[in-house]
Amino acid sequence: MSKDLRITNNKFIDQTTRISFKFDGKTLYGFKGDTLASALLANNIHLVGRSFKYHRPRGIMACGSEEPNAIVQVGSDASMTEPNTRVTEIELYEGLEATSQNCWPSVNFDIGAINNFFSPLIPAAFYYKTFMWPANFWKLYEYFIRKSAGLGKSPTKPDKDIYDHRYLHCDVLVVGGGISGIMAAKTAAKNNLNTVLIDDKINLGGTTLFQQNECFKINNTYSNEWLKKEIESLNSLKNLTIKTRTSLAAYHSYNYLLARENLTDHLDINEKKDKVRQRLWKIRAKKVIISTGAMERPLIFNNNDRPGIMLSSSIKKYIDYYGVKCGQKISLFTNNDSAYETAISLNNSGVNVNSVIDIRDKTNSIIVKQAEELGIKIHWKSSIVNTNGYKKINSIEIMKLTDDGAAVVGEKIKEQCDCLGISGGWTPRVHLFTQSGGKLKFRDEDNVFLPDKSELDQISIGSCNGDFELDDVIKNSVTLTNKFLNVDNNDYENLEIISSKETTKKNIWLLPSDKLLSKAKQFLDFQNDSTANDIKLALREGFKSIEHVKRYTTTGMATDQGKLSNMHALGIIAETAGVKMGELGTTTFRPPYTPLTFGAIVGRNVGEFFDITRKTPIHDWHVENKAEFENVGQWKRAWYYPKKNESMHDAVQRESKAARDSAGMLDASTLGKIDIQGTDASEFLNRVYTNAWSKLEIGKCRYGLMLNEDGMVYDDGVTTRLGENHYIMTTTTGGAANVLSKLEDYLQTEWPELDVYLTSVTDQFATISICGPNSKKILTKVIPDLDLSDKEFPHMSFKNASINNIKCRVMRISFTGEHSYEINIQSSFGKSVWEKCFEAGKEFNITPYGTETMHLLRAEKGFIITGQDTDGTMTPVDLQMDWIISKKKYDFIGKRSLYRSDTIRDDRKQLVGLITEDPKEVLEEGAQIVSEINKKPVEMLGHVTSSYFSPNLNKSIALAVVKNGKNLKGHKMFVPMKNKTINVTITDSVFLDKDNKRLNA
Amino acid sequence: MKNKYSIFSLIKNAFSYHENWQRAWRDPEPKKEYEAIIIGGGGHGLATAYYLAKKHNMKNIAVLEKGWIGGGNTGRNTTIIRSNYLWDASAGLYDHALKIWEGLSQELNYNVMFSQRGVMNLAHNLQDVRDLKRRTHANRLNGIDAVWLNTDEVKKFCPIINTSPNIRYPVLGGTLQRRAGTARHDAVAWGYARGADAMGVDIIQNCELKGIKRNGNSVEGIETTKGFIKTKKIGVVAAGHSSVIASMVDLKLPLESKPLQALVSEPVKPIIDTVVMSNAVHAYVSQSDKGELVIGAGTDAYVSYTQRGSHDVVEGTLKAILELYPIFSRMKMLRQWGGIVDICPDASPIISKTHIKGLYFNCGWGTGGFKATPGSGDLFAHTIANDEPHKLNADFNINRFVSGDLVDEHGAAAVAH
Amino acid sequence: MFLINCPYCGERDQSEFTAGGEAHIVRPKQPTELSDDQWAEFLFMRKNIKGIQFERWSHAHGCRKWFNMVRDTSNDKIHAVYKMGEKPPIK
Amino acid sequence: MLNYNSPIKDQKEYSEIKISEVEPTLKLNLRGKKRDFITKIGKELSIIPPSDPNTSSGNEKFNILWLSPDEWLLYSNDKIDLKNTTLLEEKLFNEVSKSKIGSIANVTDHWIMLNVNGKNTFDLLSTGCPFNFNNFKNSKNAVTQTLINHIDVILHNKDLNNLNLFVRRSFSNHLWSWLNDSSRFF
Repeated sequence: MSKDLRITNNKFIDQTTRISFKFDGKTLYGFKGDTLASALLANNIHLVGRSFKYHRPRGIMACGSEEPNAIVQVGSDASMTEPNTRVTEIELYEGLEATSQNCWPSVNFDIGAINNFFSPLIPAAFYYKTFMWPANFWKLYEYFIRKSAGLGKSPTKPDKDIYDHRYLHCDVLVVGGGISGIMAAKTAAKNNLNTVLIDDKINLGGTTLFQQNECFKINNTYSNEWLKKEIESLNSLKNLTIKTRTSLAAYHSYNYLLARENLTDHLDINEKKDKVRQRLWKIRAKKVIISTGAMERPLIFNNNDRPGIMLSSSIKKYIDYYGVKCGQKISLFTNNDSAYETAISLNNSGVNVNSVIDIRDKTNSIIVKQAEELGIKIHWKSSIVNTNGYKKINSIEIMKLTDDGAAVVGEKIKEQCDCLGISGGWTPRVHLFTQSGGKLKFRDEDNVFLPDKSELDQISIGSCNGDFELDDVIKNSVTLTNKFLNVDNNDYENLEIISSKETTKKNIWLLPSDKLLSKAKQFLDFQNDSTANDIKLALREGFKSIEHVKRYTTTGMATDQGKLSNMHALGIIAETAGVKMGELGTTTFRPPYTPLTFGAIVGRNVGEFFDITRKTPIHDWHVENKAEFENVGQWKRAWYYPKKNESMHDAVQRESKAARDSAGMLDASTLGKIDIQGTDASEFLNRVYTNAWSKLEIGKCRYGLMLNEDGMVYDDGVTTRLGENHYIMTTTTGGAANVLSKLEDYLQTEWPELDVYLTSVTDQFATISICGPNSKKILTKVIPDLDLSDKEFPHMSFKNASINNIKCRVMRISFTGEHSYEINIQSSFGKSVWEKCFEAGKEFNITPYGTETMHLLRAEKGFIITGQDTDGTMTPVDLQMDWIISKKKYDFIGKRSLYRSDTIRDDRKQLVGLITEDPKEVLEEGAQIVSEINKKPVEMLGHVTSSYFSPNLNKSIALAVVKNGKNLKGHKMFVPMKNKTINVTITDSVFLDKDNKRLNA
Repeated sequence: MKNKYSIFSLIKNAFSYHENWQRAWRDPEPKKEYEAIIIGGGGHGLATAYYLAKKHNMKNIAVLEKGWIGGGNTGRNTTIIRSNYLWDASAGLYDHALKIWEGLSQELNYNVMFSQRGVMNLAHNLQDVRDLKRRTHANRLNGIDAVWLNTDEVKKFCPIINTSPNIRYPVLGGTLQRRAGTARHDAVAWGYARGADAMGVDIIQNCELKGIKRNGNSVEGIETTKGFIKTKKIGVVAAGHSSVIASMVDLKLPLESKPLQALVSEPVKPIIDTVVMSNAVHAYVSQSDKGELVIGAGTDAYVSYTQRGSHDVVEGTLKAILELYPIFSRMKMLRQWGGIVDICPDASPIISKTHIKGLYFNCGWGTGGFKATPGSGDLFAHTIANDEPHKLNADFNINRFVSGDLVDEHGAAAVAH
Repeated sequence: MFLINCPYCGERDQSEFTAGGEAHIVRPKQPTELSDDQWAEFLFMRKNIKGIQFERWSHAHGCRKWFNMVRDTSNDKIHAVYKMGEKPPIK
Repeated sequence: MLNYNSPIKDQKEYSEIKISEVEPTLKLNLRGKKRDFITKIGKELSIIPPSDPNTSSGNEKFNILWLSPDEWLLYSNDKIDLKNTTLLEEKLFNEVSKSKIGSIANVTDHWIMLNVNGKNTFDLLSTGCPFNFNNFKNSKNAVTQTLINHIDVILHNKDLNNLNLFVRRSFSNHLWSWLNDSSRFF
């Protein structure tokens, strides 16, 4: 690195530890504590990027998150590379690789710069006005536009890093560890408030940390030394948690804030591995103190975007904090006092300051005096009308301003320089305040928006609240904090503060030039290349609101979200339209404050943790026996059990046949189970199901259909009466949670008078269903002492039993139409009982089957599956289940809706069966059904809801909903597929064992 | 007559340093009376005005906007345009819109950047597959260019999707509509505004509706922050605020206004050149011409007019994005925002007369209104001009909530057994 | 994320709750007596107020109790919560 | 003989965190609004179901956790002989449900009980739980129902940095691996 740009006596950078890094392929060196920005500057590299639209050379401009120009691609590994990263926020580490973006072939020679030549042709929003002919060419135009747009490159392989979340609840959150934040945090913690202080920098202290200037003293010591002691004193406070490298991303209502802590980005490549890269803190604070400071404004003048033109305060930080000279011959351009701090710092570090160009008439604040005493030349009441140097500024042109500041006069002075510091005053960082819903007020004297009313328990202190001078910052912060926390901290009473006072204020949003304004290039949004002329064009074309201008010119929409440009945009709009800035309002600042990685937002909820996985008590057996699984809601359900290289079709055919020929077994544990007790249990069921329940005998089971109030089928299942006031209800797997909360809702809000208690017992029981002609024989082996005779234990009834002294409930119910039983045993023994049944069934070739076979078997019997054969638009009548609607009952959920003018129509879509002309042809589920194929537009009468090849009927069968279907039995229909038409006939929806003989076989 | 936009007008104006461009639209004070007044200067409202003037020769009309045109959901949405809806009524409505989109830039002489990059809906479980295939078949028979893709074809069409069978909810296939795509939201509002203004339509911004004056059962005019304006026809296209306006005439609508959030990443070079939606895992994404990933999140369950939603919704969406696109983990969220969407119980819109003569409502577009903008405007204009619906919006009347003849576009209830 | 004061469990994060829409829409005692219009009014029509709204919430992941909330939908400020069956504390 | 089968056959140790399944303990869900319900339970178990929210009561044998104004979870401290889980259930069922003053449901296997202890216990939970533990962690026998990584849990604060966590069986496996994954970073 060029030694002459480093000053040696520096407290913050460890100049003994040299770090090597790569920029655009070139190996360079910096020191521990450097940012990539300071290291590049120390290597005399200003040019790091090209602008978005004109590809103009752009250099480092700032030293923090407001940097608009210097954004790079970090890393080259396809999975670890990161686009659009600010060099000012990258801590230097061994092995860092960074490359310039948006330029080709290189940042020094960029073909895209041709755009700059065409710039007269492409003013703001030009694309709305062209690329329209020929019409179908937009695709082509767009292809090139897209290629030229974008900045960095997305990774192309999955991220290897780990991200994490942590919830944090505190009494007081202080955002920003500058002087006011530090004092506030100390005050809070000392008063036994559980306090958290966060700052996005490596260390606390803000700009005061390196403010060593005669004009800023506290109790006769330099402000930085005084603050150093304050920071040390924080360590002793046990109620205080300090988080550095932690940037506040979003401030939501109810004092819910998100902060991103960087844990490994600053580490050497080899140290990063297996550590959490970023942690997102989800903070819930009782009170929030915002002390986020202020940002320096640029000045808007002709060619103000050249590499080497930087914010004055940044130049100061580079010299005072990083010990880096941004140039050897530096000029400063300002409308306020702060540039003189920079001048003095530079001077003290032996950097030659050409001159300060100040748009104000002479002012006599002590800091200006100090600068003059140091012999620094000042051009009063002057402006820079142009700058020269393509890839790096080499000279500026200075002229006198007229009294009204609207024009420049007199001779043009040319001044050589290799760096220009600009200072347009300060903008309070009110972003978080507005994010939280706070309203802003405008202060005319120095054109700043300040926090006004807020809905939340929060305050802003320090320069983000409009205090820009040391004594104001301290005095007001202390008063505000004490009042806000309702404490009385006198640590900071009668401090002796020396602080230079700014005596003259003057601001010109758009500085005049000797050039015709419309010919000049005054940049506002450096990254998006929007200029003052673009703003004026927008206004000329009738875009008046700031939101319109912003969108039309894209000002403030770049990755810096207009941190540096928004105020000037507003200012120029106000000046041009002749309105007061305060009345113009401002654009809304939206979260996040600085761009936030998707990874941090998602945390560890990736891969296996993307969503919950629920498993049945018998899950392991299914795995051991090579089941394929189906995702049903969050459940993993056995789908089918393929034997060695058996296809799904073959497996399902085998399982289905076995279940009807001999015996099959199904893990039905996922069905929802709700225990219902209470004296009004029966009445409750009467109200929630369509059918009647009062007369159901104890020990008997009944199928129930549940509707929504809109009359549409919602859920179904078998409910068993266990006792006088005791039922167990089963629901669909996916419906379980919703049904329970729906029932609770009715109980608590509509029918509080009912004495009913609902308890979910879904996970208490493993449910094993054994079906088929041999099911009885098998169950006898498993539960010998249970009388299974049809007389004692008929279909739709239940018995208490026990297996090896473990109690269980056995229901004789069937979803397959076969003679079958359902064993409900406490989950811990589910697997064991399953294995027992499997053993007992071996001699009968008992076959475990999964959800697919279950679906097939029930379809043979025409049993519906809610959600598959219904879609929220089917009533029980549509399903031709009129029998389940009690005519006697006065009311039940959804009853009234069944009698609306549309729901009583006779020609609604109704559930029917479909038989294909070719019995081998299996219809596609979802296929549409029509009566005439040649009619255009063809009228769709319905669709196929379930379709299978039935091994037991040896033909294809399907369930479908068809308009007026119940009156069309025997009619021929067509199922038009993409490349053929399938002939079908409408039939009854029960294909097998219409008279239910098998139930008692 | 406005000067025409073209490459030539750009060159011509370049010589005068773009000093001579005309206003895109005037900024008039409201007249005493209008033939009709459209409440709401979003895309739908401006389009309605445009077609009233263009097709129904109603030129003495005004569009009332309480803020700035296009500042509501038009400027906040993720600009997806498609017509692959399930029911005939919806398919008719949305495909009508899609056909207009295809020639809109030329029609308006304003580049709305309608980009037919295709929209793909993914299936993640067996019921998804049934539902999406059902939709694909219905679309095909309705003349809509939807095709079913198996997992490999999905991968081929959009290579960055993680189609591994080992992820939590593997991609089992998807349905693709190639004519679908995206457009530039602001341009739609501005283009219609410019077009309507050229035909004499008054676009009145920063003017809020305060009340609706009635004589018996017909409207007589409106009270606004700029005074009373006489009119016999009022078309309300106020999206999230529809219920607020309805309450001015004691009308209740079957609507709930909920927060809908969206976000964009920082811009990057082209990485995904189509639109991919996944209802099952709740994520949809496209890439803007500027290079930003445009990502739509879900709605919150509660009513809110704050244009802010809860963080969990955003987290849930990005979770799904990373499940499908693990390569985006290091991409950064640049900006996040919310809109207020008015949702009907059947997830279909209302374009309808009301029992009050001269009062018309166009609302209930929920999360998907942008795609319908031109069609919605055209049909609403027809309804207002003729005091009766066009056959394409006849099914979208308010009365369907009484009869029960809903147009349920939730898709299948997806209750698993 | 709201911070909701469950009338039974105290202050909890919004993620523990589910929203149940407009409150005090009593299910008609005799639905069969109603016209289609009146039934539709109960079923679908909502005030959807901008401003002070009375609504139902459930502490779904806590005590599973439903309760009422008074919330200003124009700024999401929660003014009060009260148990089912109780009179609204605010007019 | 039937084999007992638990979804979690493991216990793990990390820096200042220990996680293990505690099985098998008897768990009953108690529901009731009437006063006689409270007194009856009190009589049968010599523990009064707490009426204060988020609290528990107990003796050497049992704990009763407040779940809602009319719902409690009873669980035994000792591992119990599974064959007898139903004895107390039936007894209470007859006393309460049959005598129409409430409801009793056996949830022994519905809930899996984990024990988490060690200094980092609450930091671990805070990686996925929005609940504010600041007061909870210092109040012995405090109870709360909340979410950990979107999974419903009941937490019973037994002692300083030592709590019992109840999670539904079908979720337990997932929560277990999530807790373990999270523990790696302490």
